Amino acid sequence: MLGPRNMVAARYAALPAAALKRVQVGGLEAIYHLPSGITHLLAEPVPDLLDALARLGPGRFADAAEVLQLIADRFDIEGDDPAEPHEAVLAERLAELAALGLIAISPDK
Amino acid sequence: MRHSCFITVGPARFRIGSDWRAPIDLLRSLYRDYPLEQVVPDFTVRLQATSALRRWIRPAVSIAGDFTLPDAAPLPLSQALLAAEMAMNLQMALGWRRHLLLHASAVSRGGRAVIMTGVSGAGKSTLSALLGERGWRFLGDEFVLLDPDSGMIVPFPRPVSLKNAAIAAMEHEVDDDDRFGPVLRDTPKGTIRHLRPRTEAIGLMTRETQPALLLFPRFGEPRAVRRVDEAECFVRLTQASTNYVALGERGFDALTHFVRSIPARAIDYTDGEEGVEMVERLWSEQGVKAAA
Amino acid sequence: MTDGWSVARALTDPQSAAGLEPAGWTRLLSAARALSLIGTLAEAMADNGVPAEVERVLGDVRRSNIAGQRQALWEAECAKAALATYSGKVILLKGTAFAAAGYRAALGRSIGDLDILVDRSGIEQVEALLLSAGWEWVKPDPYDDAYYRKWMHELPPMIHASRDRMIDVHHTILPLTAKPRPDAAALIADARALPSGLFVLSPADIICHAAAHLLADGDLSGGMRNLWDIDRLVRQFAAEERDFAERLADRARLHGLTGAVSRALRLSQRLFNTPPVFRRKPEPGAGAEQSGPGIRLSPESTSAKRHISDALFLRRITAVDGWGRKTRKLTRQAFFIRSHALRMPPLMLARHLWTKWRMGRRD
Amino acid sequence: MMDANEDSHGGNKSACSDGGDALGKTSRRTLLIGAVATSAVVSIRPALAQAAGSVLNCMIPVPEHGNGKFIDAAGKLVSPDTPGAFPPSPRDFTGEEVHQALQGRNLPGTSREQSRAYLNYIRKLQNGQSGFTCYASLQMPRR
Repeated sequence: MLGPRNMVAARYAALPAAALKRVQVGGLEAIYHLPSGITHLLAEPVPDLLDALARLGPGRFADAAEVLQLIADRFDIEGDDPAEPHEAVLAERLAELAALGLIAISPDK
Repeated sequence: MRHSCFITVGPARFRIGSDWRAPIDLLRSLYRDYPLEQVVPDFTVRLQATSALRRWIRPAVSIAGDFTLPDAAPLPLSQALLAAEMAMNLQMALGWRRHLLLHASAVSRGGRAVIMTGVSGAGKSTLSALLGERGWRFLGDEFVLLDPDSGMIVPFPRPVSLKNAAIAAMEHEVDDDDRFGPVLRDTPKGTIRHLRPRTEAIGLMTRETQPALLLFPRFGEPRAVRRVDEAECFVRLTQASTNYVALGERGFDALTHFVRSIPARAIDYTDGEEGVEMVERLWSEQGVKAAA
Repeated sequence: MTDGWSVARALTDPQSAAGLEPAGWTRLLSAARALSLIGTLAEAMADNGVPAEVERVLGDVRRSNIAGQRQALWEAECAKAALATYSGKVILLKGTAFAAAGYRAALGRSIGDLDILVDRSGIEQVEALLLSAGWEWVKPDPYDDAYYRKWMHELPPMIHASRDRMIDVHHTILPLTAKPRPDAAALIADARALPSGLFVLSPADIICHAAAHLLADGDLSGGMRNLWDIDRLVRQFAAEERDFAERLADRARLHGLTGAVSRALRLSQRLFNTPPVFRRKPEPGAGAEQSGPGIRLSPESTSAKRHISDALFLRRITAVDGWGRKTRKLTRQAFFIRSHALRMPPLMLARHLWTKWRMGRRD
Repeated sequence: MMDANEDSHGGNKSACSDGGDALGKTSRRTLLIGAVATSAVVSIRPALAQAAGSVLNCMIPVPEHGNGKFIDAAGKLVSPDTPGAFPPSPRDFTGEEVHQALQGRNLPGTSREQSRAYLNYIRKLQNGQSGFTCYASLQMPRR
């Protein structure tokens, strides 16, 4: 994966709304990414992360800690492994989305 | 090419050329109820000798056309009908863009369709053929076409390709011997025999129907019914579609709408009779739900 | 076996197809498909009235064109992201380059694998970066690596594990076994930056590459499509680039491709009426160099012999019949099948996710 | 009668993730974020397995165009008088046969050494040569 996992606090932003088409199918969300023509299926918490960045607005970048803040305002957060800090888990989710081109990653490091 | 014919199945028009006369005669006979007049075809299929020598000595048919698979194995001339069927399938699978193409069978009643999909050997083809003899309209045993604009099912009722045990079952079911093609033995898929759909089904092949129920049948398993979640349907159908990705946004819209709008069940059944009965039962239950 | 010519005519003069009977259209469509020019034909006919049943076919083709180009450009984006830490130029080649640069040659052109050119000194790093970004060897035991590395102008092909798209990484534009030795360093030095940060070859080098690909690299496979590329590119470059003819002559000489370029231009002129770039022979009584936009190139090769061998090339290139039969198999066209058989991981993964999600819900 | 195992799951539109605040529940929704090592995205890939399956077996000729050449132990095409070289195979091999040979079985109708030489030839196939696609499809990882 191209995840910038070793860099300090990569920053991410939503794509312009027109780049994605999102539809709930059953318990997952199907998302059509127009620039690539690729369909992805997203499980929790990914749709909510996309929502959080979208609310922030396209082009406004946030790192994992800030995204955590944004979603913590609306949800109780629970990870699979209590030993893993939420921020680290979210950083992983965000890196995965950026690698697929589903969110933008800030060019300045 | 030396010999040729045109065949229209549902919305798809084929031109078939052959180095030999026999395959064209067989096709004309098998497809006698379909439109056979000359058109500008959607696809060209070629049944050609693998080499000049092979036209005469141990003749072997290579499967070619607008779309080909590299390194595809040729078939002996005695299996030319199968070669033609595979070549036509291949054109559809790789080249069709007007509809979302699902590897599935379908039948309809009262203008509403049951779509049955599953891996090869799951029984979807035989089940559709059986239902087609028992008061349902046969819409197709191999490909189901979903119109992205209207959400309707477009029939593709090519002759059913019966394999092995299904041949005897359908010979028992269908009295009219004239509806069967020649028996093709020792093909790479075993023994194959084609069954022409009932003339009414072919006559109605341009009439679209509303999808109403999606089934994932599995033959030879103890009877069971399972609800299938929309997400699972979605993924399974993307994998049962050879042109989902190629259709881009239209494919996405069509398929998400499809899985969200109709109920889906996985059914396991031990034999054809049980399969038919389970489809009938699920159908009537759906009917009740729709009326309520 | 001359239906290639009817395709050429339909492309250069779409109106000429207006009078075709259904049988004529059928032959034309099949021949164009076999020559990998159906997409181009569909675009050429887009503004012409064609019979409805022809429009059904061409409309589908245009839709496929759009999807194909989007996919190709996205693949280039992905390679760019994967190679972000590579400091050298990443140069797009062939169809992806035309599309990314917005050249008219891209219109309707089918694009296969992603081809990129990098400096030979960086090839290990590029390889490592691609492998770590999800590409893998098409043949997982690339034990014939040595062969590739020693004799080929590219790495063994790689395919992206989840997108199923192939990438060919070149360090020059002809196999090292070929006679001409293009100056790879010059190709790279002259490459033009695109706004995305990726590069394309300079216009003159693009023509050199297309000509090399056509004539010095194998057996004219895809010849007609290649010549159509050259026709479109030459028309555009001649109109938009300063001193294009001189640049092209210089670069062709530099790369040892003067013969290939001259021939490619002659062939495309015969097939597609490409305006001449090079003057054939000096105008009697005029200083050839000063007399017009064209320049002189190897005048001694003007001969009946050349004429005959051009005719042989053309016969080979246009050798397709109205059933789409030609001598060479379309191995590449359907190549994308290769890896999909028997792979169905998304379903398994999705089931896994779904089960996990539901278990979470029920807690 | 039906749905015995999943009746609890309710109607066709199951309880989807947007339920929480819209219904004005008192407790907030819990968002499950997974673990570092897991993935929450599946990408849909082109599925052509059915198409490939519908043309049965692919074939690999050994060699492509013989021109009378033999095949040496390393899989190279050599002249027929080369010591230890094998004649061209009289028939093409199917993908399945090659697949099995790669796992240790001999190619049908060949000796152990001959099979090995043929396999070495097949491994050397380049993109564009006949049989390459067939070979490559056998090699693709099946994860």
